[in-house]
Formats: sequence, structure tokens, C-alpha cells
Amino acid sequence: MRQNRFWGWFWTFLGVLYFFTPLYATLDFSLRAKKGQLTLLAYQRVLTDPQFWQTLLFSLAMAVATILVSLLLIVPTAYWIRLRLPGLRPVVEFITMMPFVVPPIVLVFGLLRVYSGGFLPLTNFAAGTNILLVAGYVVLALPYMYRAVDTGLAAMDVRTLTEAAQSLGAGWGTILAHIIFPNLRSAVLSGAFLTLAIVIGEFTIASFVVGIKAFGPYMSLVGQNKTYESSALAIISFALTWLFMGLIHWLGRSQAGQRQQPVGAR
Amino acid sequence: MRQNRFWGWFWTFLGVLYFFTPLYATLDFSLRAKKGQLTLLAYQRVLTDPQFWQTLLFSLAMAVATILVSLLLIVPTAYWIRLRLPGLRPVVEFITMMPFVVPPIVLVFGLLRVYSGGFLPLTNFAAGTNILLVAGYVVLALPYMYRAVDTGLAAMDVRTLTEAAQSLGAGWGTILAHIIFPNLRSAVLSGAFLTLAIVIGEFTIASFVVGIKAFGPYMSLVGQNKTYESSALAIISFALTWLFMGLIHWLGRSQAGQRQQPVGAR
Amino acid sequence: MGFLTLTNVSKTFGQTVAVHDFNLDVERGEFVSFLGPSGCGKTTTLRMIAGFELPSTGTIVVNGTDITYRPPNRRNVGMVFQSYALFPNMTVAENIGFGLKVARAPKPEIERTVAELLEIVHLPGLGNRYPHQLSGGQQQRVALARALAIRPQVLLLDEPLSALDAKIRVELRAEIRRIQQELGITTVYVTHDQEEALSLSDRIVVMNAGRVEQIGTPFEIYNYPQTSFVASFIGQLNLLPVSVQDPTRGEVLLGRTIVRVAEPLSADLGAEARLAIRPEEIKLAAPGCASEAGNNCLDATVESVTFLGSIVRVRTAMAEGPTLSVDLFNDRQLALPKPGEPVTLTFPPQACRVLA
Amino acid sequence: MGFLTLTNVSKTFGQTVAVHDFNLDVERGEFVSFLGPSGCGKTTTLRMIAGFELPSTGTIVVNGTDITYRPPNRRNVGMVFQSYALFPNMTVAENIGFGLKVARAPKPEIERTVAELLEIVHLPGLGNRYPHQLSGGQQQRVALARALAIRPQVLLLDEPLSALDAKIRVELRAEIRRIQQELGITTVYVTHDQEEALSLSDRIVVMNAGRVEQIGTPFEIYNYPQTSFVASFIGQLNLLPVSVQDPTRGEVLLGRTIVRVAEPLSADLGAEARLAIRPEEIKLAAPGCASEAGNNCLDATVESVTFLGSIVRVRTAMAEGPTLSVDLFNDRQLALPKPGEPVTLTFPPQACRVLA
Repeated sequence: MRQNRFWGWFWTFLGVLYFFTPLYATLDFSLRAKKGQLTLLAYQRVLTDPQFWQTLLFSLAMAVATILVSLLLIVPTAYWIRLRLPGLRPVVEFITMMPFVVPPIVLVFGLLRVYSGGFLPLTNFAAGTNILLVAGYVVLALPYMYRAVDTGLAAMDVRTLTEAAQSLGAGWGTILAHIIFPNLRSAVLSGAFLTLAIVIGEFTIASFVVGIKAFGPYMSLVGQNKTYESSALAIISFALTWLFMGLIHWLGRSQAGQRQQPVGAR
Repeated sequence: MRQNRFWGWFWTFLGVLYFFTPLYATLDFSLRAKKGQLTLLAYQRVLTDPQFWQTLLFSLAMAVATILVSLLLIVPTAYWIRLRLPGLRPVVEFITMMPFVVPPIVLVFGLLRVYSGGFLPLTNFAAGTNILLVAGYVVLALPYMYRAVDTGLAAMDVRTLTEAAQSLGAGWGTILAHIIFPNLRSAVLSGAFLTLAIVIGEFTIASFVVGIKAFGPYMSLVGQNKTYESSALAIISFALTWLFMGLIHWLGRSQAGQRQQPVGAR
Repeated sequence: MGFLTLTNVSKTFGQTVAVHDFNLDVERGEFVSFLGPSGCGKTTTLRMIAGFELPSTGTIVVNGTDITYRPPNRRNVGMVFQSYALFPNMTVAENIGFGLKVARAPKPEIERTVAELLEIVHLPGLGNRYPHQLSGGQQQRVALARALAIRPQVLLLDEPLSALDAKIRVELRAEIRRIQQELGITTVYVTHDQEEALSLSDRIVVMNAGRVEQIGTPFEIYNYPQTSFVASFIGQLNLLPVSVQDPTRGEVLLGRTIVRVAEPLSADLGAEARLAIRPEEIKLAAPGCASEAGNNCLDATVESVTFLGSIVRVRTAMAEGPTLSVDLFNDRQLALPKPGEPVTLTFPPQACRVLA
Repeated sequence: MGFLTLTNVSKTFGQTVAVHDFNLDVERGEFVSFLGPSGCGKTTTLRMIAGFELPSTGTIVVNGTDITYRPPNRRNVGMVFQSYALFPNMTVAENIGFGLKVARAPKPEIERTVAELLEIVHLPGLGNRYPHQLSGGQQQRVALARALAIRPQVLLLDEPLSALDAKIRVELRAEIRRIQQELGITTVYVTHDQEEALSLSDRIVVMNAGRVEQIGTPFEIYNYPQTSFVASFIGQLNLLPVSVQDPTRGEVLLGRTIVRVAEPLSADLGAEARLAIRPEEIKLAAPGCASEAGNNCLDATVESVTFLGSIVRVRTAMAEGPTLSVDLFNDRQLALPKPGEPVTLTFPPQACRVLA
């Protein structure tokens, strides 16, 4: 037993090492903006750049919009499919995987081609391009959000809860607003967080649709022109996401109590 | 009821539309290489380019290597964590999400910085860069592969099966080889497929580590230089992945019979 | 016409007939159980009353109103589920008050009703707990209170005790019956547990493979089963192959022994039939029977004795082959028979039922 | 020394004591059950015998060899799980032969053993099926055959019937006992179902909260419970508050009636105690009791009559308050008492146990 336990830890350790080595290398490099000494100079330069804050806030806003739109689209759909069309679930799951299959570049070309002319000329004004960007991100976020929502729905016995609510006189709107959405909260947090991380780091769609306004293209620009600052930027964005992640983990834990198996039930 | 069913279909339809519009636009564009008529000329040009086949095969080989390495790394780890260290599961799941959090560009910089010099100069020879590429892809594939393996393990009551095998005299090697791996097959297929799709389409790491030898950089090169061919290429890569996907779905279905709930069990 | 009437109700899923021509009249305030093995259609029938499934044919009438096609949220029917189905995001009080809130009842009325119902289900003071903080038995009490809060015309319970431990099951069973009788609410109860159905119900509907096998009081169902399915599904039963000896006098031939039955038989002389006797209606006597009071006597040998607690089950074999189980109450003063001992089994003609 | 001996075995998980000072000697070929509510430590004890948990203190000896710290795959102990735990990727024959294949037995021997075992568990010809093609009962038979294939020194069964339907449960119970006796294999059986433990076992270990409450034959456990936990966990029981009236003559005061007990009492005069009487040991008589053969008599009123099938449970209340349940066999000829009727309850002194 003891020996086997050792191997378990060994593999885990190897996995952690595998991950943290590149990260450590980046961190180390970001601290060497001055030859022969460790310095936070690169970080200072990044954080005092107004463009850093502008693009970060813009991307954050886009991320929040993406999350809200995704939820409004996905929750009723996933709920309905679980409840009435379970046969369609594999099909829908398959569709949600499209972003893995369609390269982002195809998505961008397609979106631009459809919406830049004709009856919906969205690209002619700023709000329009923002809408287009959110639309693209909703597609990108689909696999994570759908899976998170679907897992949340799976955990709560949708059908019986729906029937219980129906027998108490509730209609569909009441059921969605008072029973489905509230019980999805903690399940959706992880999907929402991943969406946030993806949108903030996304480069391809952002650069084509809104250009340097977004954080991804900004990071890439810095990466091309300023070596040390780019490493610092990577570390900052990494730290930011970990901050979010910890926050969400903490929120999830404080809710976890409510999700435990009922005592005495089998 | 009838009215509600209508809305369910309506949302589903909207989702499908949302996805297929860009795809359709791309397809349409790829057929217009000759002005004013529909033609397969762009496709012909792509398919007769020897570089198309070389890069595709190279990326396929890298994908297969990535899948094998991931499985050998992940299956014993995930198995052990489920069995003996269930408390570590959230931590490991968190670690596997790193590729969403660390932008690929950071990963590349880190990898190159660690391995291009010092005691492991992998970048000095071709096989070395291939190893480096696979190492990067294993990280990228981690969230999908880990989740697939973990879902597969969750479906099979790892602990009891392990104990049953132990009481029959089996050691760890026998249990992994004869019980865990065989029962993971269908669960791992979906993760393997996604890995394939991701590796084939991946651009950032490939372009830094091996350059134009891989399919991703090749696609990007075509995209920059040849408008119609790039659309055709996107459609081809899309069709290819759907082909794989269908194949895997079909394989999964023929195995699904074996995963049904036992009759009479409650 | 009863308070709840199902007329020619049937339900098919694709090719499968789940429920076939179901007819039932339930009186106001009556407690009716649907009893049968899994897949017999009992839950499907309940779900049609609740409105979660639409009947393929037939009508469902409650209190004179045809509700066959009315959506479930407009039926005013209370439902209790096996899995409790409490809303995890709401407190106990919010769960119980949910139906009234949906119906836009004024807040003081909701509060009053919730407090009343918490008293009725013996959970006063737990209104601010969340479902996950309660035991399974408590959760099911809350679910019952929630279903009662809307003052339903009919209360439906779908195997409400199956998820609970044995002790709590018996306890809550008595509670359900008490509450049902206090409120006089018309109730339909689905179960696969015969003891539950027998102990709770005014009447039982025994179902098998989508069909009603028998409707009757627990006493009728147990003592006068009309089909061999009912006879063997409910309780332990000895089913022995016999041939009819004298239909008018009610005599059958079991091996080489003539067995008298209480009533004349409809079958012909020599016809094959099966004799049903409950193990607890047979008595063990010393070999060489003095046939008192016209009882039947059979000679047999003890095969095995199984101690089941309050009951001791003695398996005996007749010389001609068939085996009979005899149930005795455990009695530490009486010596138990030993395997291999010859015994005489006696039972009254009234204990015998002849099934085709 | 028995064949399987547990000496001072205990197990703690962190702060929790799961098993406390467990001592047991199992003879070769004996069938011993661990019976208790969930969380009583019975499964933990079994898992320590199997080697899946290590004891915190104590030793486990099988056939003279200390196996306390031996890994599970070197114990030669067969295990049957509640969830069957068949390997889904292997056929029935491969499942049964797995242990032999691991031990590198020659192929013809494996095939012969598999065929033999399929006969023993009554599944001949199903060797090429996959587990998912079998019913639950069949899967558990295969699991049993698989555990027996390695010719284990001890067979361990962890609630093997809990996942099965009632009818199949009773059937397979008899099969397990038959096979165990045919093969003469030392067996430890964990269950929370008292009927299973009573009907299967040579001896029963009743456990509660990590401690052994009583070890004895089913008859001893049921009729002579040594603790009030055992008395109330197994079977139905009337527990009535009494005060000791005359310790030497064995008399207690129940309300205002003196009840005679078969044996002298160790308690002092006037001490509070509880009188335990099984409902099936009480008989109903017409009011005005002729105290035959030294039986105890109590006057009471019928409160309710519940029909449970073979048994009719009559709840009666004594004038002084305490209620007693009386179990009667269902008998369609006898008129059942009605609620409100006065009755006399009679029971022999031997039926009474006084618990502290």
C-alpha cells in the first residue's frame, strides 16, 4: 500500500511540474528587464499603460455580456431538451462542440461576410461591432456554458422538480425563474468563469472585428514589440484569472453545503 | 403543451441557424473562385497541393502521439486520484484547466526557454522539436482528455471493481491493463477525437516550434495569400473533422449497448 | 358516480400498451392504492390523473369536471414523489407556501397555512431550515405538507416511502393514514409494497402488465384473490396441482388425498386446477390426524425449518411430491419439528381456493 | 480457536470510532451474519477481513495465519458486493475465470472450473453472455461463482441481495444457503435485513454504533435479546415501563397489574425497568380472563386493527395508558375485534423479558 501511494503522489507531482516549469520560466524572464538584477520594472510599465486598463475593461464588459446572452440562450434550451426532447441531447451536445471544429478564423470570415452588408450592416457602427463580437464569443463559449448548465441540470432532477412545481400550479415562466435558474447558480459559475478567461485572452475574432480595442490584440501587440513587458503581461493575466478562479471556488464552496445528499435518503 | 413544444423547437432552430450561417457563408464563398459561377476550382487547387497532404499527415501523427502520451499519463493518475486521493480531485481538475488560463503564447515562450538550451537541448534536432510539440499539445489536450477519462471512471464504480479484482488476486498492473483501460475505451474516444481536432487546427505552438511543417501554420499561410482556397481549406478541414466525429459517434453507439443499466437492477 | 372517476383509460407508448382499459370510481375521502410489480402501469395511471401524461383513450373526471386534457398546473391535484422533489433553493416554509404564492394568496394567509401544516406533519419550528438539512423522513413530511397546502381535490402519492429506511417507513405510513383521515382527502397511493397497500388502503387496485387484476378491500384481496396473479403476488402462498374430483361437493384430488373446498367448483370432473392455501392457515399436528370439525388432513414429512423471527416457516413434502409451507408463530415453549419428522397438516375447507 | 478469528479489532477514521473492540471466532464451515443499522460498523469489519481497510488495533487470523496486514490480493478471500461489481468488458465465463487466470492456472482447468461453477449457480450455458445482458439476480449469481472460483478460505458477502427485488431476494437467499452448505465454506454475511440474517445464519453478530451488542443463534437473538437495542431492532416489540414488585418471585408492576416473569430479577424492589413482550406471543381472549396455566392477564381496549396480510396487528390500550400491539394470524373464520371493544390479553411468563 505504502509503495503504491508513493506512485500516486509521484504522478501528481510530475503533472504539476510539467505545468509549472513553463510558467516559472516566464515569470523569471519577466523579472529581468534590467540586466543582471531582478526588477519589477516590466510590471510597472505595463500597469501604468492606460491602454492596458482600457482594453482590459472593454474585454471584461464583452465577457459579461457574453455570459448573460449565453445564459439566456442556453438555460431554457438545455432545460427544454432535458425535459421533453432527451433524444436530441447528443445532437445538441455535438452542435455545442462546433467551436472546437470550426477554426475561429472561419467563424470570423463567416460572421463578417454575413453581417457587414445586406440587411444587417452591423459593422458600420461601434455598437454593431460590439454586438458582432459578443455573438462570436457566445459561440466560443457555447461548449463550456452548455456543459456547465447541463451538468447543473443533471444534478437536480429537472423532471420531478418541474412536475412538482406544475402540480402546485406553476407555469413555465415561474418554473424557470424560481426553480431552474436559482438552482443552477453554482453550477453555472465555473462555466461563466471559463468564458471570462477565454474572452479576455481571445485574439483572432477580436482583432478582426474590433481590433486593438480588446485585451487579446493588445497583449499580442505588446508581445511583438516589447519582450519583457509581454512576459509580465502574461503573468499578470495569469494572476488575474487565478484571482477570479479562487473567488469562484470560494463562492462555490459556500454554496456546496446546499448541494449535499440529504441525510437519511438513500 | 403544444405551444410550449413549439418554443422548444424554436430555440433549437435558432441555435442551429446561429451556427450554420457563418459556415454557409464560407462554403458559398469557397465555390466562387470563378466570377459569376459555382466551381470546385478552389478545392481542386487545395487537394493537389503536396504540402496540404504533408502537413496534414504530420499533424495527424503528432495528434496520435499526443493522444497516446496523454492516456499513459492521465489514466493511471486519474484512476489513483479517484481511488485513494478523492480529496485531491478539485485540485487536479483545477490544474487541468490551466490551458484555458495560460495563453498558448506563454506556454510556447516557457517551453522554448526551458528546452532550447541547458541540459535538454531539444530544439537542436527534428525529433526533439517534435517531442517538444507533443509535450505542448499534451498540455493543451489535458482538459479534454482528463475530463473524458474522469467521466469514464465515474461511470464504472472504480472502487468496487478494483476491490473485486484485488480479492481475486489481481495486482495494480493487471487491474489497470485488464479492467480500467478496457472499460475506458468508449469514454476516451470523445476526448481523443477532440484532441485530434485541436491538434490539427492548432496554430500558435506549431508555428513557433516546427513552423510550416504542421497543418495549422499551413492553413494560416494559405489564408493570408489565397482567399478562395482558404475558404475551401476551412470547409475541407471542417468536413474531415465531421467525418472523424461521425466515425467516433458510430463506434460509441456500437459500444453503448454494453453500458446500459443491467436489467432488474435498481 | 364517484368523486374521481377513470373511464376506459388506456395509454400506449409507441407499440407498448402501458395501461389497458382502466376503470375506477373513487369516493370522496377514500384511500385507494394501486399495487403491482414495477412496469405494471400503476405509476403511468397516477401520472395521467396528475396530468403529466395524456391518456390515449378514456376520460378522467374529478368532482364532475372532465380534466382529461387539462394541463397539470390547472388541475388542483397534490402530488408527492418518491424522491421528495423539494425545491433545494427554498426553505421548508417557502416550499410549503410555493403553491399559494403562485396562486397569489395574501402573505398572512400563506404564513398561517404554512404554520398549520407544519403542525399537522409534526415539524413545527423547522420552517426556516433548508431541505438538505432534514432527514429523508422529514423531507417527505415537508413534501406532503407542500402538496396539502393548495387544498387539492385529490392527493396523489407515488411510492412516497420507497426511499426511506424500514423503521421510518412504518412510522410515516401511520402518519399518512392519520393525516388523510383527519383531512378527509381523497387519496390515490401507488406502491409495490403489499404491506403498505394492505395496511393503508380502503381499497386496493391490483395491477399487472397494464391491466387491472382485482379491485377490493385489503381483506378481500388477501383472502379472496380472483386471479392466480393476485394470489401469488400478495402474501406467501402454496400453489398445488390438483384435479377436480367432485365439482358439486367441492372436492379436489391432491396426490392421493381428497381435499374439501368450502364452495362448489365451476370446473368439470377431472379438470386440472391449482389449489391455493396460505401457509398461516395450515396447522401442524402430530401424525395420525383426528379430523376435527370437518378439517382437511394431509400427511407429510418436514423438509426444513426456517426461523424468520416472529414466524417459523416449516417446509413439508407430501409423499406424492408437492411441498407445502406452513407458517407458525415463534413460540419458545413449543418444540419445533425437526427435518425428517412425519407430521399431519390440517386446514379448514374455507382456507382453500381453487384457481384455474 | 476458530477458523477465522478476530481479536480486539478496532478501526478509527480520524476522530470517529467505526469499530470498537470486535472479537469473534468463526468455525470452519460456519455461516455468520453481521446485522445492524447503517453505520454500525458491520461493513467496515467485513472490509478489514477482506483487507480493504487496515485495523487500527487487533489481529485477524485465518486458519492459523495472521493476515491482518496482508494486502487484499494475497488473502485468498472471496468477496461478493451489493453492486455485483462484474467486469463489464468480460463475458460471464471470463469473469468467473478471472481469479484463476490471474493465478496463472492452466486453461483447461479454468474452463472446467467455470463450467462447474455455472452448474452450481444454476446458470449453465450463459458463459458467453456479457454482464449487461443478465438480470440483477443472474449477475449476483455470477458474482458468487466468481468469488467461489478461487476456492477462497473465507467467503465474504456485503449486502448481496439489497439491490434485488423482493421475490428474487428470497429465492437467491435460499440458493446462497444451499451453495454454502454444499461447499461447506466459511462465510461472513453483512446485512441490515433481519429476516435475511435470521433465515440464513448459524450465528448472528448484532452490531450498533461500532460495538457488538450480542452474538448468538437466530433463536437466541430473537427470543433472548440481551440489550434493549437488540430487542427493539429485531422484530416487533412492545416495550412497557414497569417497576419491579418482587425481584425473587419475578414480578413487576405494569400500571396496576402484576405481571409474572419466568425468572428472578436482578433489580431492586421498586426499580424502574422495561418489560419486553413480542406481539405474537400475546393472545386475545374475551374480557374476564380465566388465568389458565399461570398465564398473565391484562385488561385492555382495542384501539385499531390493521390488516397486514398474513398477520393482523391489533393495537390495544390499557386503562393506565400504555399501548400493546398483538399479532394474530389472519383467519377468515374468526371475527376480528373492533376498535373500542374491551379484550383481555394473555401471555405466558416465559414471553416476558425485563430490560434495564
